[in-house]
Amino acid sequence: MTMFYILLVFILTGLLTLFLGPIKVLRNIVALLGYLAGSALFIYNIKPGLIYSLNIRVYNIHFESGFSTVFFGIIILAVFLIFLLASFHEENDGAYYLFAFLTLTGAIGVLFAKDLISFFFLFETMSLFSFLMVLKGKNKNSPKSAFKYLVWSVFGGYAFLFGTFLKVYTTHSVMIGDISFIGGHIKLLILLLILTPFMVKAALMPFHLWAPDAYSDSKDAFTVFFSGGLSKIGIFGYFIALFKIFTEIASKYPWFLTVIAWLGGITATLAGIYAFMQDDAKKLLAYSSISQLGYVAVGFGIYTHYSVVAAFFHALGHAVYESLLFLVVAGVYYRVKTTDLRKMGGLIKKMPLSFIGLLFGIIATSGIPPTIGFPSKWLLYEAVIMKGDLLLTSLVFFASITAFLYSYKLVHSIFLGKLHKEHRDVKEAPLGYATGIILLLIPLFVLGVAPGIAVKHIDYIIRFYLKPELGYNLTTMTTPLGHVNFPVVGIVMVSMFVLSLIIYFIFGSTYKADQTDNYTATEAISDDFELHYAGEFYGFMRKAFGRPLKWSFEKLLNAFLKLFAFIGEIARGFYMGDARVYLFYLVLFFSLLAYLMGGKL
Amino acid sequence: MVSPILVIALSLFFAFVIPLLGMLSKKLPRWVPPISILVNLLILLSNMDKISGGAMLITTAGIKPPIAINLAIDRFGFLFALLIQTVGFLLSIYYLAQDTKDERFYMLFLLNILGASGIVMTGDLFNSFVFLEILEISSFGLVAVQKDKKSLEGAFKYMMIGAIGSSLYLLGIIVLYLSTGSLNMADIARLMPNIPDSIKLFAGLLFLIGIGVEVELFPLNAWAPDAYEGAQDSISTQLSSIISKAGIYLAARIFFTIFNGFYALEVVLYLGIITFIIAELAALMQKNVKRMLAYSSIGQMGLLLFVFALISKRADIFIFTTIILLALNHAFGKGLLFLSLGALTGGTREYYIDSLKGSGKSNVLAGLLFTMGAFTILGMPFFFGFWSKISALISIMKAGYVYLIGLVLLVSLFEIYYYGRVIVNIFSGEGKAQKTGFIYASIMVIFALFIIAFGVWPHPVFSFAHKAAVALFERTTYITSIMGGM
Amino acid sequence: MIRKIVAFIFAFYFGFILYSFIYTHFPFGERPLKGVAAHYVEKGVQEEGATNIVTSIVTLYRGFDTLGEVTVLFLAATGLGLLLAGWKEEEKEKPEPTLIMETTTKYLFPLVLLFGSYIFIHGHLTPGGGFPAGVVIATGYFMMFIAQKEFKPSEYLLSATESFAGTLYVITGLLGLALAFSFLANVAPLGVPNTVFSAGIIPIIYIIIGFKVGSEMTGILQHMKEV
Amino acid sequence: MNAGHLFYGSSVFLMVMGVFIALTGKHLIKILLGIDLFDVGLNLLIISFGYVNGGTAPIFSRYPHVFKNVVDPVPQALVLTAIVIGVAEIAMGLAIVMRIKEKFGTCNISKLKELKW
Amino acid sequence: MHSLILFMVLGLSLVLVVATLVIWLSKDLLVAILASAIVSLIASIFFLVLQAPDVAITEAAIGAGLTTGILLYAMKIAGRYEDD
Repeated sequence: MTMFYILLVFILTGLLTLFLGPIKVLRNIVALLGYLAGSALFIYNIKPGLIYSLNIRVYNIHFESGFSTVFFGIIILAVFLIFLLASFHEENDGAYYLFAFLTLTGAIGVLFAKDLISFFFLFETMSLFSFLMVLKGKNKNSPKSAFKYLVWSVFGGYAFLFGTFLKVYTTHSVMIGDISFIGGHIKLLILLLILTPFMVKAALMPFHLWAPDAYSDSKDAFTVFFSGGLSKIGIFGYFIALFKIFTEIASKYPWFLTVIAWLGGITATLAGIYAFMQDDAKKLLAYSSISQLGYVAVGFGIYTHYSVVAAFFHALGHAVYESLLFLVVAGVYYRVKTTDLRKMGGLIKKMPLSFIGLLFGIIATSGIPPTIGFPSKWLLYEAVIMKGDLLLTSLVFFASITAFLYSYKLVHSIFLGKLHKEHRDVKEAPLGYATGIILLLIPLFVLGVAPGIAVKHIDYIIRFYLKPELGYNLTTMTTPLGHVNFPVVGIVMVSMFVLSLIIYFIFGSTYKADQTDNYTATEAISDDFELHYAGEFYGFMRKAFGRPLKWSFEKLLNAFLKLFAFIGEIARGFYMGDARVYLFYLVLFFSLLAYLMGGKL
Repeated sequence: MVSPILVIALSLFFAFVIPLLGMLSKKLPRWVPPISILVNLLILLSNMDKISGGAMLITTAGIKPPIAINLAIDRFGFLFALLIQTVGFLLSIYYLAQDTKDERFYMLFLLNILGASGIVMTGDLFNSFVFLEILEISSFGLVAVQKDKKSLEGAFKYMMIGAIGSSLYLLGIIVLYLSTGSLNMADIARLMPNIPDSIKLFAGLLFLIGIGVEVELFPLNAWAPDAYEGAQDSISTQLSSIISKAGIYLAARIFFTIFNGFYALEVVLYLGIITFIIAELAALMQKNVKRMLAYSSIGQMGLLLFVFALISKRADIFIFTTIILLALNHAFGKGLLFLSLGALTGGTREYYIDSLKGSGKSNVLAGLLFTMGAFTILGMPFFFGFWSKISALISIMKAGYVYLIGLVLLVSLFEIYYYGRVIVNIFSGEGKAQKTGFIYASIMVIFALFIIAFGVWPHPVFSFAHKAAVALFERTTYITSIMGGM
Repeated sequence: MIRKIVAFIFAFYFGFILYSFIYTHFPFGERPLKGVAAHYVEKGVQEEGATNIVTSIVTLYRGFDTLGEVTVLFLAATGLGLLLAGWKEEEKEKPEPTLIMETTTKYLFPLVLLFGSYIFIHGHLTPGGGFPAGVVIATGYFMMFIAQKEFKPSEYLLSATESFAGTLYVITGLLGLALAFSFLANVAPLGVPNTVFSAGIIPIIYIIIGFKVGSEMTGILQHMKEV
Repeated sequence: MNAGHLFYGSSVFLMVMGVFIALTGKHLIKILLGIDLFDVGLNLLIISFGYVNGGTAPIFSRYPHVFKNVVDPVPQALVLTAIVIGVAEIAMGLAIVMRIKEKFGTCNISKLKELKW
Repeated sequence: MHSLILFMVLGLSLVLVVATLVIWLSKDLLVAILASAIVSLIASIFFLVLQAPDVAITEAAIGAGLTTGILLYAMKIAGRYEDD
């Protein structure tokens, strides 16, 4: 029953923090201790292949742990630690931790669910309490964003529920099990319905509309967990739906997979373009997160052994570097109280550790060795090329370019350039953030150099479903296209970087310039004059892409909503008469029914 | 052994005694409803073990049925009686804290509870009509008690439809009496096979209208938004948690036990889903939150009736378990919603969504409780609504309407939309600080505790509801336990 | 106009359905007594001792209904009082009653009350009973309201009578529960049919009802008069 | 001439006119009159159902001489109840109407339009 | 039923029809209320004819007497004429 104990520990911790009320320190300590107890239980006791069950009158609830449970569980728990570290420094109250821990409970519980109803229960738990977390968010917009998030995630949840019932109806089993033997095309409908909430959670276009707002308007610490941790449930869902529920998707409906891959590619590209047009650091990162999750969908869509390994690895990498980036931004926000890129700049000397974190974060995002971003991108590119879909390939490559663009914007606008006057007394981000950054930098490099640690585990997850094609050991991988040794690549990359630095320092004609004296040309300006090139950053890009992007899915949705509102108005008209009209309904009803019964009377 | 008939007799006694007490002291009358309902609850609970299998027979006038009126309490009725008394008790505590000047209000309130419990306890058809009238007339009075424009208009509309509806209900009773020579429910149910189909059809139609008014069935529910909106918050709670539940009981008793699922249920099947869809659509763009809750209430009742009518497609106890769960969820959830809405407005009766802006921030408790109520109605996990919603969907699936699940869920999405809009609105912006009184707050908390306790550990409720469903389902046992061997 | 035509069509369609149904299924006057009705007619007098079968049905066999019915009336009186309480009174010119009216009603009033009492006392023997009796009494008061300008029965007394009668009714019922294990059981001796002191508790109940209905109806009239 | 047509006819006519007046009346009291009419018609209908050809009233004034052919006493008992309930309903309705007149200043039903939004 | 009674009933039902028409058409509520009292009175006669003396008495007292009384009181407040 370990699994229940784990969930119970989390729930009780949440409740305890609720009742501890006003004492913040105590609350933080309790939260940390509860978290540690729960995750220790998880790490030491949860092995693949455990089975639990629970009986609530008519519902027999079944749970099971698999390799995927452990894999995603560890990712989510790790990201939650980062969230806790960051939230020590945030304004929080009892309910804050309660909702966070219940979200965690849902997220961990989902990984164990063996039947679809309990899956839905825990999934909805997660959605619900993360909604409340967003609702408690940091600014005036957060209720609105939370609303959007709620509607979208419940939409997904209900689709899942409908799919569940269709599945139960056709297969007479509520377990997560194969549906590919069902006759007719209903199985595709079931798959699509079951996949919907995961596409929503993983913010696959066109289900991404909630994500930028919800990510950017929730509290900074929670965004770390929201983006880094909860989106993994979406990935887990891809896995459940495509491998456990519809096992023969590749042979029955290959075009469906192609659609998913394409959606992933489009998501990666469009979200990348949106990202570098943002002026808000968290919005930018939100789009970047969506873009990266698009790659994961591409990996699943290609549906070969190494593409799926790439997808899983990319999910892992996403957890690491998106958490890192959001954490850094959270730390910066803690000090400068803004996330508007136009109002920051030159913080490099004030917050060096954050700068390092952000720098390696964006390096990983761009997929440069020796960071964690490289192996997955490399595998994914190979998979796309192997598939032979040139258009998709170019789309994915183009997406990588956008990643460079927004990464540069981020690092430049926050840390480089001229320091703003009001930020002169800014200090390094406090202990919690710093610890988090250091903790995240470790896997960032370790897994980048030795991806085998994770790939081995991933291989266990999927080797049952797909023919193993990928050869690997701790530091190398072998695909049909070739062989790569990650430490070597990393060393080459680092040495090239060092080499070019040396060349730059030796041969470049440089002089040491003050942060304030760039861009000044000939004019002498005072210290107070704000000079920072971030206002119209990539303005030309906005000109190029802005107009076509204006037509959005959101507008279509709003049109739909208007239609429903119109129908609603008509329905409401029914209830707007006076008493005589209501009586008339009664008489009409009687007459109509009597007429319909007609001769039988 | 305490006879359950005392529930009715003592309530009446207490109601009659209120004016006498009012002459002694102005403070005494307000204590009568809580005491009376508490006594009722104790009486009911003391009889809990005695009710098993079929129905518990309590004669009046010392003569066996069908000659004289009798009460027939089976587990199904018992559950509803318990529900009504519990909600009634909480509300009576609420009124204890209110500053109501007129003692007659307490009489009306007590008689309203009495009417509802009479309906769920009686075994006689005409007696149920009398109690229905008690319920309705006291409801008109309670709705109008505010004496402002809205409440008066709502009360008048309710009165007009209610009067004609109950008259038709009476006509239905008479038609059954003429064809069977009996007014006892069990006796009529026993003689039902002898009645020609055409008479059954017509009587079913009349009952459908009479009960349809109470349970807010589609074309007959037009009074409901007006009455809900016009009434004060606690009365709206009463309308949705008590009065419509008594209607549901009556519908189950008449259409299932007596008519044995004949014809009328098929009409209810279609009308139920239509009610659900139309009410939820109407709520979608509603700006007045209270009216929105009223539409939502109608919608939930529609879903409940739809699920109930599925019994005509497939005889399954689970469907009855489901309607009990839905009824319980709706009673507590809607009650909580109306009460917390009242707390959010701070008694100003300004229900427009814009005027509620930020009220959840200044009155956090009420805001959270409103959210909880909304979540249980929406069927969110950890709230009771989850189990009732899942059970409803399972029932629909069992009856073979699996594609309707999609429709139901789509319509539920509207619910999410309009509830979410309100929740978001009350938590954004800044509102005026208005604290709720301790008693008011604790009543709402008790409602919420019911919801959460049932939601976190539904096992006891499930088994209780299951037993009640069995009692309703086995109509021959009901008949034999009243009428003796067959 | 269109509204009227549509209403006309549907109302008459409703009537047509109703009429054709009842006329085919329940032909007038040809239905033999069966079920409970037959039992009441055959055994009613032996069982309850009242020669007026309707009375014994109303007060005993279906006495529980009557209790409910009294409650409904009580409810109406209460609700009316609640709704009309605190009416802002406007001084209106009330027409002066003529001398003839004033004098006749003064002498007629006791007679009306006596007549009412007669009806409820003989409820188990002759047509009538508590309800019409109470209403007759109330009508007497109504007459006084119209004819006497200063006539005003004590509201206190009315309310007390009403409450007291109501509680007595319930207590009578509870007496049955205590003595015969059944609410409203006929525990008093039945006596010889067709005499005033017969039929057990029926006269008692009818007297109570008479008082109760009388005071309630008078209360209703008084409330309506006073606004 | 058929007595059935007469009694059933007049009672159904009363019910129909009651509904019709309630549907078309403008003054609230007139609508209540319609409901009252409906109730009277219904009561008459119920009593007509109970009539037995050649039957006498169920009052055995010459007991123990019992008439074999009496009309059905049950509908009469029910109608007694129904009449009282009807008047209670009307009284309650009138109280509401009086208050409406006070608050709205009119008793025209088409002018009661507070509850729409 | 005796045919003489039936003729009386027929006559009374004609009055009944007229009375209901008066209720419908009359703009003066006083007339309408009195017409409804007449309807109640005729109904009570019908009850008597149908061998229901208890009901007849009750209907005469309540329907024709009391209801008319409270209707008149209410009319005093609510206004005597329709279309006001």
